[in-house]
Amino acid sequence: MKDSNIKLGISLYSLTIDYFLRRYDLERCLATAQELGAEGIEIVAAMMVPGYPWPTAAWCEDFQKLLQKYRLAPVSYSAYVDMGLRSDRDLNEPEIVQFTKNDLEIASRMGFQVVRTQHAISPATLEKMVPYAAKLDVWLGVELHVPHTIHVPVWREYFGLFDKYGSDHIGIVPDFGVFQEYPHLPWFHQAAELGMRQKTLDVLCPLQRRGVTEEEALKQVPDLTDAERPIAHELFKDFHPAALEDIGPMVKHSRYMHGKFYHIDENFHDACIPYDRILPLVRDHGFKGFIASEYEGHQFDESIDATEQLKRHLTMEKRILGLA
Amino acid sequence: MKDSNIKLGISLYSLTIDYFLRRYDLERCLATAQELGAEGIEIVAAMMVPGYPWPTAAWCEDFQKLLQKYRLAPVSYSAYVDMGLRSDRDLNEPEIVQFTKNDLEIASRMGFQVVRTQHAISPATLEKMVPYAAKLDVWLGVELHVPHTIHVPVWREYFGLFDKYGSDHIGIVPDFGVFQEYPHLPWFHQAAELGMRQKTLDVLCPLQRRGVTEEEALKQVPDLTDAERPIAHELFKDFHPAALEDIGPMVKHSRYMHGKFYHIDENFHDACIPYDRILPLVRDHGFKGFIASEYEGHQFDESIDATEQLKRHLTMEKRILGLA
Amino acid sequence: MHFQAYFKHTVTDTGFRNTAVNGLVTGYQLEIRFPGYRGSHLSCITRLDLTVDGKKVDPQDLLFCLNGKEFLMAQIPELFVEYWFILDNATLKVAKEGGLAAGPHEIRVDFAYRVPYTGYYGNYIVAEGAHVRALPLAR
Amino acid sequence: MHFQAYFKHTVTDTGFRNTAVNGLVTGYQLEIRFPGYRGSHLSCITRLDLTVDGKKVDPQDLLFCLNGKEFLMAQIPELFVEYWFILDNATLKVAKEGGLAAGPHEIRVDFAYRVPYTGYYGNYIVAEGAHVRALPLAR
Ligand SMILES: [Mn+2]
Ligand SMILES: [Mn+2]
Repeated sequence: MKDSNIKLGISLYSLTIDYFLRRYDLERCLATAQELGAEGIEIVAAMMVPGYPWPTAAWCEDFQKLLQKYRLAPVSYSAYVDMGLRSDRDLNEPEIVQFTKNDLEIASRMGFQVVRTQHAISPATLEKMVPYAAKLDVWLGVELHVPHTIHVPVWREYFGLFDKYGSDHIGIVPDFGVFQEYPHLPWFHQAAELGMRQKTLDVLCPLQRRGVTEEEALKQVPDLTDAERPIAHELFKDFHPAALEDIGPMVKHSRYMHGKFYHIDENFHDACIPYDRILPLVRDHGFKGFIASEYEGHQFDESIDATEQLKRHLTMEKRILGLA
Repeated sequence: MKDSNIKLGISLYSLTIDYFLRRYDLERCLATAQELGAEGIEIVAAMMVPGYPWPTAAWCEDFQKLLQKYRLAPVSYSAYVDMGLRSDRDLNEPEIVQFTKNDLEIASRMGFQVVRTQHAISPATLEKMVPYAAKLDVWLGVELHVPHTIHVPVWREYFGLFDKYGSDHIGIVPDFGVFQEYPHLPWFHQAAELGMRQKTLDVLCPLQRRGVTEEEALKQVPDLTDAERPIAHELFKDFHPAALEDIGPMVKHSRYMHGKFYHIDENFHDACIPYDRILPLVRDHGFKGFIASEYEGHQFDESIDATEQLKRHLTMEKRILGLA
Repeated sequence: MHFQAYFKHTVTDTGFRNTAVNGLVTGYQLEIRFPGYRGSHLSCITRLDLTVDGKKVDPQDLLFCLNGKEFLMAQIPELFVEYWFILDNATLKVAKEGGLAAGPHEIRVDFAYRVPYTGYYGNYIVAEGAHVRALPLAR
Repeated sequence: MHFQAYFKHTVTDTGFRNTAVNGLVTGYQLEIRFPGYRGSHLSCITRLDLTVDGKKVDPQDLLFCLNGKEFLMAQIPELFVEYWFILDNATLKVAKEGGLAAGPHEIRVDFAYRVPYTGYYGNYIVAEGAHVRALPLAR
């Protein structure tokens, strides 16, 4: 791989179905990442760290040795803000602060300098974490995820913090899912499984692409079934891509990005997320850091080979970026 | 030891201070019981069972092997009804039922056929446990403990159940503490430690023995200190012994008794609990089962040698019962 | 259609058997996976119904066992410091005198959980699904 | 005067030291015993105050660690399925930038717990006590 400001990694989340079905253990996931030529990995702690949220110090040390064995950089520790974990109330601020401090410390013990968090941390709490992240020398990035864009109020506040504190210790982790324009192939597979007829899709999909409202479009399907109704609703609700002009401000405050994808075809093309336009913009705005391939098709169709998908995604990225 | 209907055991609770201070582990407690000549032991599960309230099956098996190694009979599994374990409310009935079923099953796995429970189980819940105890072939005994006597309403209800169901699977575990007449030596030690003056005791104790009320008695100590006040209150509140005539009805429904004691002097005499009158009555009413020596002086003076106290207590029991 | 993929793997192949204490058959048990891509605090479970051979098991007869502990179903919503690691199977213990007969039984688990980080614009996603399968009772 | 004997053994000899994450000294910790004769559900703890060198530690800076878990002090009353086995020491972790200076410090723990089976005539006994001792900070 050519020397580049942009490095390509893999989120182990991509291998969820193999991990969930106990076909791959954590070490096998790491070995797969190495075989695919990834330079580093993201781990979803709540998924792959035994003892989470309180892994032992010994486990954290062993994990670093595993990374060395497979010559993988520790790119990102993926943390959540499980604000709704209680059934009686949302977590309060002291709880979210402790939840996040705990993640920062575990990440640090595991060798990570990037921690991905979520907007539920709130701008006020994120601001309180700045000194602690600075002391631990960790960069705490908030993931920008569907259905948000950088223009919603909470994200205007986050950008205010980046302006105030710089982005050496806090910042944004854009998830390319925000640029998704249409449903993806595994979505169609699951829709069919749940009873959506092809003839219904043949009517609705072109209307969705033309920006027709759900209400107007459904008038064209007088025989819509009960099984089809919620799926049709998703079709019109879920795909409102952010503007590619937003990439500039993202890059300015980002050290890490999620190369979210659902399906790459055999021609190394993503038909739903415009990687061919996203990646050149990311590069040209001067992004320096890792993009982790984050395959999520497994949530819709578990029969697709995730490793093959990752291979295609990495190939596509390299071709677009001229890194091949 | 002569053949007798009455067998002498030890509650490992007696060795609390050695166990708490990590001088004795569980095995050392068992070895001590064997050295003292006990035929069997009671274990307080909440104290000595690792993993309580869910010990592993493997641990339960190992425990039975330990008992065999020290040739000790599994006499009683001592269970609690921790009705106040939650801070927001008392346990409800389904919780108490499950709590007790769990204890019955663990006891059974550990080889015990007697389970000591507490009156907080309530007569209604105890009644529900009868079939389950019968199926497991366990005898579930409710401990009669200070400040209760068999004449308080809840115990009248328990006796009603014994009349209704017999006492093959439920019954009473009398704790001889209900017969305690005066404060014991370790109590005096702790009182002194907490600031009670000897001259105050010299006035109050004889009045307590004569049955004078607290209010009347305190008039004789015009200079009572703040430190002395709660101790003086205990002196008049705590020692209201049950009648020895109650032993008959107890024996009728009992398979197991707690030989509670706080101090046995060098002449093998308990100055506060009238063992010399209790034990012959227990025998003469035909009690068949274990009496476990239950030393509790450690709660008041940890410097006293618990093993020596147990030795004296067993010697005293044998002398009184003619088993020596 | 999010979070649907894993429900079809809820009931595992292993661990379906009668339970006994000292020879007394007290009921039966089976093992389930957490049907999501990551672990969860037990307090996020909003529904867990077991139906065996077409008959719903009374929650009062059910114990949920995980992390070496055993819980009443009514306690589940309160277990916010009990984490279900995604690779650990939970055991459902059913109290039923004499247990189940040998041979296959139809097991159905209806499961729902709150996705605790999805409070976008104030609402949490609740993922719901069911898994039905025939399982032979192990001897 | 019941349940008083064990409070004088609350703070243990061992485990008093500064804490660090990757070289950053984040605070200090010490170990305590449950000051009773048997174990307890954590929800029975009604008071746990730590005072170091005469200054009470803000509960917001304190974590209570047991059974491989870490709890905020405010959570303690809710932990009714977390059992403190009597032979296990709990760790109190204090967040304090730079930790404590080398040498001896005066540690005081004020502790109280509900005795959950003592609801005689409707009232639970609450056992209360304090333990004060000088402890040298381990290197
Ligand atoms: Mn993402
Ligand atoms: Mn007793």
